[in-house]
Amino acid sequence: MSTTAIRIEDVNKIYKASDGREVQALTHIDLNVKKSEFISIIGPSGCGKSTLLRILANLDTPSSGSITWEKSADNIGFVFQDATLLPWKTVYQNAKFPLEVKKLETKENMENLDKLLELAGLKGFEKAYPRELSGGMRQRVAIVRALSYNPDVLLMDEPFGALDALTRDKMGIELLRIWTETKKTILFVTHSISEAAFLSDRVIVMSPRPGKIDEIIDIDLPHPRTVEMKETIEFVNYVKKLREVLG
Amino acid sequence: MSTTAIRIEDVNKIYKASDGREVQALTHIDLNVKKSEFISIIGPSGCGKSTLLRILANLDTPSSGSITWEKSADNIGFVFQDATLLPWKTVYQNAKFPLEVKKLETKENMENLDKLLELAGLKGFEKAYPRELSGGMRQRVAIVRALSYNPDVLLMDEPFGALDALTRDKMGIELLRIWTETKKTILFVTHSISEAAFLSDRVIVMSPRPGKIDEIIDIDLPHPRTVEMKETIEFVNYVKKLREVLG
Amino acid sequence: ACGAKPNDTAQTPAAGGEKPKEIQKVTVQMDGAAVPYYAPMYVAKEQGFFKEQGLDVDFVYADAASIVKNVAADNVQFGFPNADAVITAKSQGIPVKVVHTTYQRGLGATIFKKGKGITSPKDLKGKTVAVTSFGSPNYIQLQVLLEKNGMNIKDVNAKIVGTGAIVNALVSDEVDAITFSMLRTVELKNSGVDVDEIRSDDFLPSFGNVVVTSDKYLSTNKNTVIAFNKALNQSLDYIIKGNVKAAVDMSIKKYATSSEGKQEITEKIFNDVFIPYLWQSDLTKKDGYGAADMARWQTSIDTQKTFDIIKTTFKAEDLVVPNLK
Amino acid sequence: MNYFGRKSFLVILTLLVFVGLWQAYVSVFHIPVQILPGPALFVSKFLKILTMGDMGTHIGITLYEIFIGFLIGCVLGLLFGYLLAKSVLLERLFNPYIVLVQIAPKISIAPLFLLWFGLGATSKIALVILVVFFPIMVNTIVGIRSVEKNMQDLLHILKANRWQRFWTVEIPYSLPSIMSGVKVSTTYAITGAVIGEMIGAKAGLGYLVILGSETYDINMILTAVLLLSVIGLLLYMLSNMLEKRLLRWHESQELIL
Amino acid sequence: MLRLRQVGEYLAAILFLVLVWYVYVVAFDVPAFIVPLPADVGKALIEMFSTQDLMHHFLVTSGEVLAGFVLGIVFGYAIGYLIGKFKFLEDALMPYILLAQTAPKIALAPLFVIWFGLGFTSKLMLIISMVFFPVMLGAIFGLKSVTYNLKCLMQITGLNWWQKIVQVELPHSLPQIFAGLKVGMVQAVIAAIVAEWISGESGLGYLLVFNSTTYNSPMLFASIIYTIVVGIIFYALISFLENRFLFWHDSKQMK
Ligand SMILES: Nc1ncnc2c1ncn2[C@@H]1O[C@H](COP(=O)(O)OP(=O)(O)OP(=O)(O)O)[C@@H](O)[C@H]1O
Ligand SMILES: Nc1ncnc2c1ncn2[C@@H]1O[C@H](COP(=O)(O)OP(=O)(O)OP(=O)(O)O)[C@@H](O)[C@H]1O
Ligand SMILES: Cc1ncc(C[n+]2csc(CCO)c2C)c(N)n1
Ligand SMILES: [Mg+2]
Ligand SMILES: [Mg+2]
Repeated sequence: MSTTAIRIEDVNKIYKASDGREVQALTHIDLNVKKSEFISIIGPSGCGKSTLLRILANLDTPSSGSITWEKSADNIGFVFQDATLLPWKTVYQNAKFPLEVKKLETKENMENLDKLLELAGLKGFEKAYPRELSGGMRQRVAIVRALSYNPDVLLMDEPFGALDALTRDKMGIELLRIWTETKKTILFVTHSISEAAFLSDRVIVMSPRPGKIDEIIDIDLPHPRTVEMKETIEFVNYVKKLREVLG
Repeated sequence: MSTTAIRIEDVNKIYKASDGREVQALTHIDLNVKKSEFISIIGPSGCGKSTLLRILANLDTPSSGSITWEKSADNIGFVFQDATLLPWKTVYQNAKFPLEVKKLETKENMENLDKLLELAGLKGFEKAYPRELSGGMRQRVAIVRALSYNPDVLLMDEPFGALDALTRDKMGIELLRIWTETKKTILFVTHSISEAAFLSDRVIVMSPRPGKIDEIIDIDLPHPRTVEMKETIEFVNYVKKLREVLG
Repeated sequence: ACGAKPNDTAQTPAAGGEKPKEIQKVTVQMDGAAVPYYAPMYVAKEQGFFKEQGLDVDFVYADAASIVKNVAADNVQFGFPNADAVITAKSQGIPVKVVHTTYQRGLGATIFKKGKGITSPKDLKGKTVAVTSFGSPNYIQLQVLLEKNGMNIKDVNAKIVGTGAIVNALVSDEVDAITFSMLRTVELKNSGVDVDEIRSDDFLPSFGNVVVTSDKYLSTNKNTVIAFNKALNQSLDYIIKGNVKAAVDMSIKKYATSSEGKQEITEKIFNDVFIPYLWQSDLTKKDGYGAADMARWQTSIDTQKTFDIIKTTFKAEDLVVPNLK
Repeated sequence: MNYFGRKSFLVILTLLVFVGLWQAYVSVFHIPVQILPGPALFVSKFLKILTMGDMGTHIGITLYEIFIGFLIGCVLGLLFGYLLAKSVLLERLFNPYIVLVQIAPKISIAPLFLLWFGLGATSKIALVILVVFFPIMVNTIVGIRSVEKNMQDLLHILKANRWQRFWTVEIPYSLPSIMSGVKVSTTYAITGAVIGEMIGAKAGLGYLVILGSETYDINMILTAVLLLSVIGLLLYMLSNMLEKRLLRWHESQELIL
Repeated sequence: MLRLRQVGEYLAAILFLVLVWYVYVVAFDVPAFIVPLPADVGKALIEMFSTQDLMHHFLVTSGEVLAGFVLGIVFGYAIGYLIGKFKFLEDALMPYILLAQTAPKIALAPLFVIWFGLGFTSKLMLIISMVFFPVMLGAIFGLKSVTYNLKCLMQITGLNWWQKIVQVELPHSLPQIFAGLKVGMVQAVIAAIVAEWISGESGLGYLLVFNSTTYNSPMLFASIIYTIVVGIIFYALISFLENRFLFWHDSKQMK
């Protein structure tokens, strides 16, 4: 269970802004992501979280350093910071889109899709168009879409950002369940410290200008996690510790 | 201090979706918003928070019911759920945009703008274009923009959604300071229960399908609020109560 | 040299001396569009004169300069442009030959509205006169006209108005006179515009439409050319010998359908202008239709040189092949 | 009145106002019929010319040239637009030629087309293709390049193949832009065919324009032009219908506030 | 620097074209009256350039195109804006605007001369009529594609109509308008040439007719090339403005 899934070695990213300024978005990032690990990334706005995820997904190239995928970088899922839905497709069509593209419209997958939509509270809205959805609903469609094809690795950029506390908790627990069942490797950017502590095996704390990893904190809470654990002293201590590291 | 700023009487909103379904987004909304009051609105995703704010801002019309503005609905500020920046303008130009439009580029306002940008942690990024910003940074520009012209009423739709916990706290306190100094009326949609309790005079709890007001809870904490208050028993009780009402 | 050659059969050399046995498809490209004035061509086809000569003739239309180029490029076998355009082309080394001087005289005329105080060439002084281009034969005609009357081009206000608009410029009083085709005079009169003309041919010998073919085609298909001329002459003879009405009616019915209702005026023009003045001359009485007055041709060529329209002069014999029968 | 009633009313009203102004202009300023016929005269001439024996041939030939040329031009424009939008190398390689050919005033190279492609329909179709191609291509490039960055990333993540990208995202995203190119092209297609026919032909509406010019028959010119406009309008409406069908989702279909 | 590279690419492309042209003429023995040799056209180009005359014709045509272009843009945007804003105008006018637009203006050129006189006006009208439509479509399209959120922002911020245009709607329409301008520009040059062809004593269109009717092939080709040069100048101008104003657009983000 502790084989490496992704090896990130001394990754740097420098953006050249239009006015000539250089922005050091990432500096000396070293990280081994283990297979089936749930990693959360937290850190202040602009510290390079999105940049790191984008580089891992090969959507952007690092200025220097290397990314090694142990198996293959092929079957990954990505949830963007904003939903990024196709405006001319309905909720259902948007969610099904990857299955269509990948020609994976098996009976099993379609049933799974229905289940996911149900879990995300989108039942009854299958035929709605994105512009007819609330912000949170749009984001839930994007999450269902990323889960629909059961990718090995999930990269999620603030997937729960537009969700209310309750839905957020529910979706978190659901994500954990899926993770336990399917042994996915998950990298999860969030702004919520307690969410990070609750969901992950490890929390990576980043700080900005230049964007770097400040600390990596192992969360040694047992699985499966339950809502009650949030009341335990260990959990509260983890949260406290993370808050301290953050600033 | 307790004159009415906005009177909302039996407002209903029914959307007709493209597939013919009718969505009851708001039903029997009654609310008196007092002048210089800070009201937070919480509720699950899709319960009509954005819709209510949009109707107040006259961006949408209610299907029935009436909205009465005591003074005038003219000088309002709105922060959208997504930043909605003009891609061809820099951070500074986007932030300055309302001042330019309203021909309010006085020395005082410009200095104030600089201060706001500084407070929002955008110093050094004035010349950057939206596409060169992180998600949180974009949203901070939008907040600065809404504050730049010192509107009487501020309608904010999850303004801190894309912000990390620390920045979020900081911006919250800043918003409170501005509110105390300038006596604005603020309607604030948020997903964070503790944020709602910490910032507001009253918290409106909504529930979906059909979207309605479940309860209105007065927060009787003294002003000015300080971070330490979050540790007080009263505060924790308010949070607990809100969580209960939410379900 | 060019992509499409519509009539490949035309390339097959006919056996010398003998009438070609099989029917040859040829295309003749004519100036402008289908008007009843091209009756000799239409009659030759409809009365079967072309067919008797073993020809199946097709008609297409374009402006004179394009016609000459298409003929030289073998896109079409025959052309029926204005002689002045052919002279200009020849001076630029374009390998074409005139094989039938169909119109014995020039069509050019300076046309003006009556009541504008113009009665004789002298009255043109100070007036605005339009020509289609500074490179056009009309322009030479105007210059010669003025010089023969003791003036020069500076004495009038010469304007350029393209073929498509020049007559309308006269009608709408944008200009006082135009130097253009004399056929317009009759048409304008007929449509109620009171105009008069000074014919250019009286000062400067020229020719209207003539049959041209390329050097190459003439040398390889001489018999076809002769056959074409024979049919055309037969047709001219048929019309002149009492069949004007039939020719006009048929042409309008089958070809120039847009001239419907103009049968009468066209007949009048044929009787007044084409038969006595254009298709026949003293020379044709002697040598037959399409005969070439080489001296007149030479004068025409030399005048173009004199007025600098063409850079080099050449012998009429190099362009015109007389008596191809 | 319902929407369509109101719309028809406005359209007819505009027509009446226009005809009224036309008649007034002609009568008040005593405009000669050779310069501008009055509306009544024009209509009677129009009907007469329309019932002329070979009118069907003229319209048919022009329609044929326009349709074939338009179709081929659209396909080529889309194809090249796509290739050039996707490949910076191809764009750099081909752009100079495309720009040069495009900028060259078609009217001056049209005679060459007739010399090269002969006097039949082929040369006119070639001209139509030439003029239709560029607007479609330019608009396709603009459209495809303006696919949201995030959406491009999503496709990358999903390992969508070229065809899937093209069909499921790039085409829908660029449709508004492509369709405005198509609309512009409909009018240019007409111009292309007409230029070709004006330069050398024996039939077609462009030929009728020349015939009208040669016989100083302004009614013939106006008739040919009006018929051409109607063909253009039909083509345009066809593209519009297509657009409406294809773009139901687009925000421009929503009511403006 | 980038400019320089682009100029280099264009020069290379032109050189290649000339080579193909030369090989074609020589290999197929094409007569000069159809396609003259590049060298002869080169001579004609230089000859025309070295006489004062060319500059005059060149400037006349460019001036007409520029004037018609500017007016066409102004009218096109104004009408497009009104139609985009007022539904009843769209309903009442659109069918006729479309009809007028699809009318082949080239065929109407002789009538334009009759209606608007032999002078500058008829030329200007012809050019305007060509540029007008693509710009108008761009304006309408841009207006309609302003996103819902942006419309809200405009209303909240309280923009007046002029500010809406300048601050949001026009910038938003620019990608479309520039696409339209690139197409319209070509049409404008054609219009100028046709207009000069029909009436006029100067301009490149006049040179075209003159050299065509006098069968001066090298000069004719040289005239065509000069018309292309006018086109290139305007195209470059538009591209320059496009890069200047559209730097922010997604379509410019590819390296
Ligand atoms: N234009 C529209 N057409 C049809 N239905 C709509 C439209 N806009 C919103 N709705 C529906 O109205 C309901 C309320 O939407 P609203 O955006 O107000 O929710 P919200 O409380 O802001 O949710 P969130 O927290 O997710 O942003 C939702 O069920 C949504 O599907
Ligand atoms: N295309 C770009 N050009 C220039 N600078 C950029 C670009 N993209 C990102 N940056 C800069 O890189 C830094 C890191 O951005 P990134 O989006 O990774 O932050 P983040 O951690 O995701 O922030 P947030 O929580 O606000 O989303 C920021 O300072 C941003 O301004
Ligand atoms: C664009 C254009 N060019 C030439 C002609 C035809 N044309 C050339 S000379 C002349 C007068 C002699 O009859 C005519 C009619 C045309 N119609 N349209
Ligand atoms: Mg981010
Ligand atoms: Mg909302």
